[in-house]
Amino acid sequence: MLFAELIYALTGIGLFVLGLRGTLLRRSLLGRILAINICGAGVFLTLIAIAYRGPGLSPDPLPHALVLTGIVVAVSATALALALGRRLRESEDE
Amino acid sequence: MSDLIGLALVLLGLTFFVAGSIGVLRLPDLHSRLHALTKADNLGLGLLCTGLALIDGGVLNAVKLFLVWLLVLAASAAAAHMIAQQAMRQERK
Amino acid sequence: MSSLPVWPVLLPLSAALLAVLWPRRSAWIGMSASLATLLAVMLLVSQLIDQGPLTHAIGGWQPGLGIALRADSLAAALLLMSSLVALGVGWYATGYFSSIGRQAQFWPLWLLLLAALHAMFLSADLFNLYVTLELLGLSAVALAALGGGRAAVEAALRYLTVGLLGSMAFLAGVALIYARYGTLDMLALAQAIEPEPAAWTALALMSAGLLVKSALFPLHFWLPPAHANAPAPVSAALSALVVKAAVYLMLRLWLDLFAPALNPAASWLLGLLGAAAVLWGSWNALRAQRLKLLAAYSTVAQLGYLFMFFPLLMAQPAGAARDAAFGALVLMALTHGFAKSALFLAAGMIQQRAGHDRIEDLGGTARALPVTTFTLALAGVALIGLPPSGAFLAKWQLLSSAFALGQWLWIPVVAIGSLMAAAYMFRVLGYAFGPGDAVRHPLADGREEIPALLLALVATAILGLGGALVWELVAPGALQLEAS
Amino acid sequence: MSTTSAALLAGLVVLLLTLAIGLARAVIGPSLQDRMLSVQLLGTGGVAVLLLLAHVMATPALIDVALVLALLAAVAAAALTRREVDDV
Amino acid sequence: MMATQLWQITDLLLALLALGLGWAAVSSRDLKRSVVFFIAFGLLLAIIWARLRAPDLALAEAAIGAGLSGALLLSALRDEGETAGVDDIQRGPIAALLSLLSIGLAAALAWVLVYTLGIADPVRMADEIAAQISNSGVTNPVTAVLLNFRAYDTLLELAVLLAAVLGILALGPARPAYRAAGPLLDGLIRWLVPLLVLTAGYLLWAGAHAPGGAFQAGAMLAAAAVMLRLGGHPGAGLPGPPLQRLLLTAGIAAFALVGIALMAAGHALLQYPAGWSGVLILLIETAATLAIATTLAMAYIGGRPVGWGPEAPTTKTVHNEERN
Repeated sequence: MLFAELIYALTGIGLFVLGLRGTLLRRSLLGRILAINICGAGVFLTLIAIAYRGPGLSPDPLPHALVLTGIVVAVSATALALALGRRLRESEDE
Repeated sequence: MSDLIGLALVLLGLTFFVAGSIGVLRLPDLHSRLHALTKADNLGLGLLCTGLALIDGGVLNAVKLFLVWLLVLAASAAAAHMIAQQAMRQERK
Repeated sequence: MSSLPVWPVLLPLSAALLAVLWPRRSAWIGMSASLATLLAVMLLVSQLIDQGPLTHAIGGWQPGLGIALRADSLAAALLLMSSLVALGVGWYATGYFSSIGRQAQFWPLWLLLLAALHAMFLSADLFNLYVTLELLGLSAVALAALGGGRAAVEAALRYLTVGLLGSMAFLAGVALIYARYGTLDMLALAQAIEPEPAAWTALALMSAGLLVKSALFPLHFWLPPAHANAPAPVSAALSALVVKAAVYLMLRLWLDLFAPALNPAASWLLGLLGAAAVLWGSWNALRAQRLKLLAAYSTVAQLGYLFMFFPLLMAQPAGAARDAAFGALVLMALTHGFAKSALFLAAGMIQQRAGHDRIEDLGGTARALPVTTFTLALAGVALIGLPPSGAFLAKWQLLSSAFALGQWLWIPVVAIGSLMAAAYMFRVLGYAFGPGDAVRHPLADGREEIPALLLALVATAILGLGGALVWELVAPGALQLEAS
Repeated sequence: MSTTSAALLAGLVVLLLTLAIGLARAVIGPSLQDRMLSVQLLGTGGVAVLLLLAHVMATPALIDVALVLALLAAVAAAALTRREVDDV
Repeated sequence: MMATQLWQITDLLLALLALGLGWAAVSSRDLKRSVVFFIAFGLLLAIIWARLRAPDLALAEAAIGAGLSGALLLSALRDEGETAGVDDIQRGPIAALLSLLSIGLAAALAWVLVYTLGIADPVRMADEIAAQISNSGVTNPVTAVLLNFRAYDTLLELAVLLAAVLGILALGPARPAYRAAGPLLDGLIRWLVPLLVLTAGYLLWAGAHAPGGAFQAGAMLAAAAVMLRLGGHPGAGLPGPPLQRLLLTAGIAAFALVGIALMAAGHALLQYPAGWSGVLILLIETAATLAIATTLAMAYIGGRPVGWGPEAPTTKTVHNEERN
């Protein structure tokens, strides 16, 4: 097991759990969205860490592709959530 | 030889980054902090790019490095201007 | 290799594009696509009956490197349900949304949701399942928000955040599986998974995510507001189809993919939560003030029954007895799918005509909307589990399996749950048949009532009388990832 | 690894430490603009980090990443400070 | 030896910074701070992807984090107003319990992962992909996975984008436009936007053999749109609504048309014939780039542009309409 693989995979787990906790504890929508994104980033980081095979070998490209897909999905969800939040605020003003 | 000069330039650039960071942290008000940041970082990045171009030796990469520096120069000037302007607006209010 | 598994996904997906491009024709495009999808599914089912499970390796690549679609009998049964319900809901929606602009908002999202559902039923790749989960979640949220009011948007937001957390947990499980076994192909994984920490943890993470999405008690809190405040056709789809998708994945994971790595006792937790969901959901349905809220809580309860099957299924070895219980589970899910969509569509009809859906003020509905009230009654028959509905057969099988295995606990739960369902349905019908003039806007066109009626008839009569066919379709080919 | 690369890697460590120090301004604030300063610093510093990594890891593609970061260095500041039509 | 230790220090520093920024972004009581930390976190993540030899991801993260999502979050923050979100974290015994549970969960997951990595074969799909890459039509392995081996994922991912933007469009009209830019910003935009478009084209083309591809290119184009809108161009440089509809659907349409055409010719879905892979992939990627850019730009605009199509009644009247 490589040092870098281990360190970043564990960091990914830390971020995943931090994000999970944040999503449950945040009061505002924006705060919750940030937390979910951190949570996702944690999973992504773990995936990319296990794809890393040291300086001599090229990394496993499959997780790279998965994470790229995941990033797109995360951005879409974030944009939709923020738009819903804006709509909610407007309906409060009405 | 060019490696050595390049390395020296990179290290010099890094000291500017250190100075910029300390400036951002220690200076008393937003305007002086802005000033420290843009000046130090732009100079630092310029030196670093020049140093790396010397070490690398390739022309294409040198052009790219120069372009990166120019872009950061322009962007940080604009950013600093916009941030300062907004701060002034809020002070007036 | 069969090309049939491709079409139930590709048809609605392409139609969604056309509906975006020609917004004025969206309803027409959507209905044609729904019909075509149903046809494709029927072709697929007939080929499946002839040849057994169908696979399609996309791109021609070996599964693992590429992604395979796979249609087995469980997937086929659910595809059949969703394309039929979709047809009914779509038909109803053409009358429900009054302006072209609203139609143009509804149809592309609805078709994307359908594509996502079908893609999920057909997928044989764990990461691909994650993508379909997200597509399903986002299109469902967007549809739920079409209600437009404050309550609808708020519920949609909660639905979104909860759903995203669920997906993240699922994805974390997928990552762990890939880290251990180096593949995402479910057929290969079914061979490779062993009882070890990676498998258990991945299953726990994925199940946690799916339980949130399937709204199993006590993670159901987001469901009633989201389902009760969406436009009626959307509520019908959410309750009948979307939550089922997560249950479907739970089935795949527990009974299929991870079965070799599991201790059957673990499934008792699911069964107990299911029992609690039956009681809690029924109790809240009984207390609900609004018809759509009642329907939403009834969904919480009905999902509970599905989870009560897990300990029964996992306690027995493969064979005729287990196939019988499994067929009952599928029949239960199908019956609920049809009955609940009918109930929501009927509720939407009443809400449109009466201007509200407060249960206590529904007096006179039976006189003004006899067909819709009849639909409510039929849906009630299926939800209670009276003969001749499919749910009656399913509950009967559930009880006899529980007897046979000595799992006595489920028996009183089924009895109490059915009684409570009878109570909440009769409460609605009691008010509807009572005096009053709730319905102030009579129907211009009686045909609007037909789709809900047809869906209710499928749940009560066809699935009841044709229950044997469901068993025949599902039993032999089901749960055989490990076998094939 | 050559001595030059090792020296650049050491420089990278120093740079990361520097950026970490600069991030303290994001903690202290007090104004939102102050906090954005440290993001701006991280943007420029990030460009420098990527350039160093490109050399140390012998991956010229990372220069492209630095280029992208440099191109977008003004977006956040603009999004922060620009006023909408109906703002006062 | 020296270098190994330096790398370890670098990795530790990056990991600690990531955890620190992540912690700050989710745990800061002040929402403004959280957003700033999150943007910084995105920048750091791009560096970490670079360090882990994932330049495709570094490009994507830099393009999306520094461009679109930063701008999106900052305008959401603006909507929150001056005072909102100052005390944004729940406290008390339940929060404490949750924190304890989180620590337990993190420890358990960490143990399982370390154990699993100890016994797992680290090759996974790497060798199989390397063996088949010459048949994929491209030489960048990530592009080969995204556009060939697992193209179906990418097709559905485009559908996710479409669903999100359709949901946003259904919610209401666009956000208010920005005021016209002053001379400095205007000057910047004048040369920055063409450069962004140029870079997008370069990334799209390079994706076949080097880091880059449709998503990175699309995100750069979207960033150009964001810049234009911030500079006071309300339409963000997008074409008129009929063309917008076409662009939104272009990516999926290219996939579907190619896929169906190939099936008609007797292939599997998206089974490119030998020799055609490269061309077809570039075709699909070009359409996908345009679709991704349009989708992201419209998501940033945040609602229906003027003249979007058959107008739905506003939500207030919808309420009455569907209830009468």
